[in-house]
Amino acid sequence: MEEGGVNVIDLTQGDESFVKELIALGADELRECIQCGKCGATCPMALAGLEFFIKRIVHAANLGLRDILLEDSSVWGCQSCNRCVEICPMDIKPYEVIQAVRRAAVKVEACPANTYEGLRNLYRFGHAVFPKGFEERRKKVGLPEKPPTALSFDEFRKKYQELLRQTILEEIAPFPLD
Amino acid sequence: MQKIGIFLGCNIPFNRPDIEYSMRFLLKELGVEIVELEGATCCPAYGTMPSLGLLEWAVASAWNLSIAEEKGVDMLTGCGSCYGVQNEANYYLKKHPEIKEQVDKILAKVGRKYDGTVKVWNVINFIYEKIGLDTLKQKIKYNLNGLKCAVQTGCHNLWPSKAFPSGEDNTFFPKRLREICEIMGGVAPHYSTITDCCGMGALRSNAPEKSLALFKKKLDVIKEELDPDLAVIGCSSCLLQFDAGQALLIEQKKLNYKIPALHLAQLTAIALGAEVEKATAMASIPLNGVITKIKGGN
Amino acid sequence: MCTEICPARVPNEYNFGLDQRRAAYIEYPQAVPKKAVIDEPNCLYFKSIKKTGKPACEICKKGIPPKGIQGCPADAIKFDDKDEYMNIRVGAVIIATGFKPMPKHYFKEYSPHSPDVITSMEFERILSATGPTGGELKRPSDGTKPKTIAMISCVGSRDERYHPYCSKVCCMYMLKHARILKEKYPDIKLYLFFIDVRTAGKDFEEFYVYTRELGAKIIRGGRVSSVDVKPNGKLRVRGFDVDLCSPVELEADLVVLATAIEPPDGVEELGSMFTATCGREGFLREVHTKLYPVETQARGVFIAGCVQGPKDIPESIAQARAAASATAALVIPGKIKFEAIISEVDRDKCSSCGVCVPLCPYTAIRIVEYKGKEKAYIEPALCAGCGVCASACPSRAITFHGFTTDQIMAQIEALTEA
Amino acid sequence: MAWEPRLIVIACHWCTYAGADLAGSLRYSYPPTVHIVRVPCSGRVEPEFIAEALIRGADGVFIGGCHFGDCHYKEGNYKAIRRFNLFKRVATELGVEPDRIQLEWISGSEGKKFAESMTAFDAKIRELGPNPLKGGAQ
Repeated sequence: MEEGGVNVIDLTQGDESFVKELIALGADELRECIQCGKCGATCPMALAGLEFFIKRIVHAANLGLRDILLEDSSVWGCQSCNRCVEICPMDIKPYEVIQAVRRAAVKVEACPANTYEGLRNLYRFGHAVFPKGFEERRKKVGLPEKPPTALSFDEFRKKYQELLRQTILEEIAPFPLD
Repeated sequence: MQKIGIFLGCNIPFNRPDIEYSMRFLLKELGVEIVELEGATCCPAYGTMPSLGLLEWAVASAWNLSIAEEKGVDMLTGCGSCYGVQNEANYYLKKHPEIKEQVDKILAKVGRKYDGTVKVWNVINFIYEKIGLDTLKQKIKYNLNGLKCAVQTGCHNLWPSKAFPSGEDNTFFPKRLREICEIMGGVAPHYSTITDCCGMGALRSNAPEKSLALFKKKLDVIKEELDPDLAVIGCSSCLLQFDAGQALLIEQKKLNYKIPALHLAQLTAIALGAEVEKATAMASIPLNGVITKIKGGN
Repeated sequence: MCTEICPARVPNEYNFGLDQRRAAYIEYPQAVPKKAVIDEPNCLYFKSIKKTGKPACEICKKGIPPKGIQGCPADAIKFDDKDEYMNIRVGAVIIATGFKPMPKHYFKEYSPHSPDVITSMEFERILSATGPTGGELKRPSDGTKPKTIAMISCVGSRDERYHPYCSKVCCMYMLKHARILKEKYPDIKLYLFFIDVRTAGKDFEEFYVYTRELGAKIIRGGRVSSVDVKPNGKLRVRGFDVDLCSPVELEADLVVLATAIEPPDGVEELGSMFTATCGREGFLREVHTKLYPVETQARGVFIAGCVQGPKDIPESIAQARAAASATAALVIPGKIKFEAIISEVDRDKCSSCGVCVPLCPYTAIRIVEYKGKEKAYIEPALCAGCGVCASACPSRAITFHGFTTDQIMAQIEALTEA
Repeated sequence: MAWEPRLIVIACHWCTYAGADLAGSLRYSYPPTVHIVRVPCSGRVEPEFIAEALIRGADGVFIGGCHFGDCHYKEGNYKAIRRFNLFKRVATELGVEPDRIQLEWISGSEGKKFAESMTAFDAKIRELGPNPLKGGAQ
């Protein structure tokens, strides 16, 4: 929105190559959306009052409005609840559209900082969620300090890191992969 | 003897090890052999590898699935997201042979392979289908004594049902968790927001105020329609919202009532005689009343 | 008389099981002919005969004299009458089997287990003076009069999982229901959830505007996401309102689903009996959408009404009259002309191998006796001129007039000359 | 004179032939190497037609029919594809590359597709070069 309150979206900004990019990134049924609105009332993002939620995201994606989608961080508030996928009458898998927008955003580093935090943790420890003080909590219930996951096994963790380096993470990670 | 690979994920071992304790306890009591999935990682969470690409998602999940396959077991998760992510990955691998081919290549580079034989279970479906309600009823030591439960299955345990090997007959009218609570002697009525999202997850990380407001709306309906003794949760993420999130709302003076919350694994473990201190070690909302009611009845 | 004294009760199919009828019954109030029939599987007379060999009930025939109840005064009840199949030779057939409304159980997100979630067809019966409530507006669950009603369009239509097509008539009949309700009960709160309001047709848009004037609330861009039952029996309806640009919800006493129009059961089998084909959606297919709208691939077989696709009453009538005219044009002259471009068997060449018989999509080829031998014969009135048989005949005994092998070969020769 | 391919297109009356007609009315251009033979249905195409065309030196034979479910005669196109697949195997025996024959479904509304298919077929045949059978069967 422009300073001073002018709020007009220029439709000719719409870029068809962005639509194609999203389709290639997993939103393969995107164009079939008839905007029936069924996802609009079931989406936690809509119910919680995020500016951009599933119905609008799908429509903006179809119009190719790249800047609007990448500037707004709403897609990163998607709960992945998949209720939209369950009820979508046109089977466009709306959640896949969200994921496609995220995938496009990551490529141009248009994602919130905590996205990288999760990825960094995943890469370093094998766990995206890695809160401090877990050793104490585990001891309290009589469990070993570390769970028997990749965290306890260096050789597995190294292999897992090698695995992750085979993916696009290698290109986009803003942290060292060693 | 039944065997199952226990898949821990992240929140359970690090934030809520009391659920891990409970899962281990209940499997032992139900006579299921636990197989450790050594080297398993994050499922990976929806906001991480799945948000980078379909191949990224499939590769990272296939890592975990291949570990279970190597051990010749299915997988049991206590977290809805782990259940959803890995089932979906399994589904994609079946549906997209071209991705499977790429995944196979990458796995081979790190000396692994995955043939697609592993089935991923959550605690609800595992108890419902693999243990059976009658067996559970016979084995419990403590009856719930009419404890009124508000159940929360969790979105990722329900949808997208197409990608899941088994589940509810009507995913908009879930009954399994209610039936489990009722077979243990509780009362678990339906309520109108039973399938509503609790607000935990990416919304909580990126818009915490909105997430908690959404959660409060759901809690208010539960309070108004059921006024339960306990919330019984099928997903560890939802439990974090129901327990720690609720405590936060109370701290912010936005909530003037309390609904104690337990993961299904915790409740079942307690009914099977687990040490209450361990099974509920991390709970923020006091559970005294609930425990007294369960224990007092025997 | 019999329809009132018969003691057997059966769910009334015509009212979608919302009330009960007797085993002696008249199918529906406007039935033609308006005559009572006995529903044999449910009749106590037949049930008891089957079980014990003795009739336990003949009330419709004899009445209950001690109670002063008289049996059929016309003595028209004949228990020994049997269903009969009749063979009739006809020159043409019009298939007009109508449609079937989708039942609600498919739509799990709309709480189909609640008796207060009903389909529009059921609602139509509830609104009808001859319906299960005698025309009084009552909730199926507790018989109370609903104060708030939500109607949902496109349930199963415009839906890839069920029927991708638009059922065409729902927008208008929802408005009709709204109008009936609002005229009769102005205090009722009425919300109509549409994706789009499709009112193409003469005077339809005016009808729409008039319904709005009556106070029915129209919510657009709002396919409803969920209907949840509250413990107090009310239904929470959640949808999206594209005009408010916001999710919306309301508490309704009754929810009406405008479920899709489906082809009736067995229409495919019926079609293949006549060698008429079904389209992708399962409706019988016309030869040409614009030019031959009532003709099927099978000559002499015509279609009219919803068996060809969803349509409203004026359109069904127009099509029915067209089909009747087409039938008359075919049958009344007493003789038919057949096309020149058809296949013919040279029976002296035919080796009786029979390859052509199953290939013909029109069952026009039969094996008949010729000079003491079995030979193929093509019925010229049935042949549509595709030439499949001519291409397949190993003896080259079939000539396809207009596109003979020689003619086509000559063309190929001419075109390949250097 | 440089070699120009000679393409025989056997088109069904209801779909591909109508598609060719539409391509004409919409002014889509396609190569002049295309020569069309009209048949009522792709099910009318005898394998001998293809063989004869190839033996007589046609550089490519293209058969056009209706999409599945659209056949005017209900199922002629299913019969066509079965015969076509069999004939493709025979083509090698005949001494021609199976790529010289092609079967495609082009509806009456696909004028553009007709023109595109013809252009693509022409290009493909140019790449393959002249029919080895040219000048009579060997």
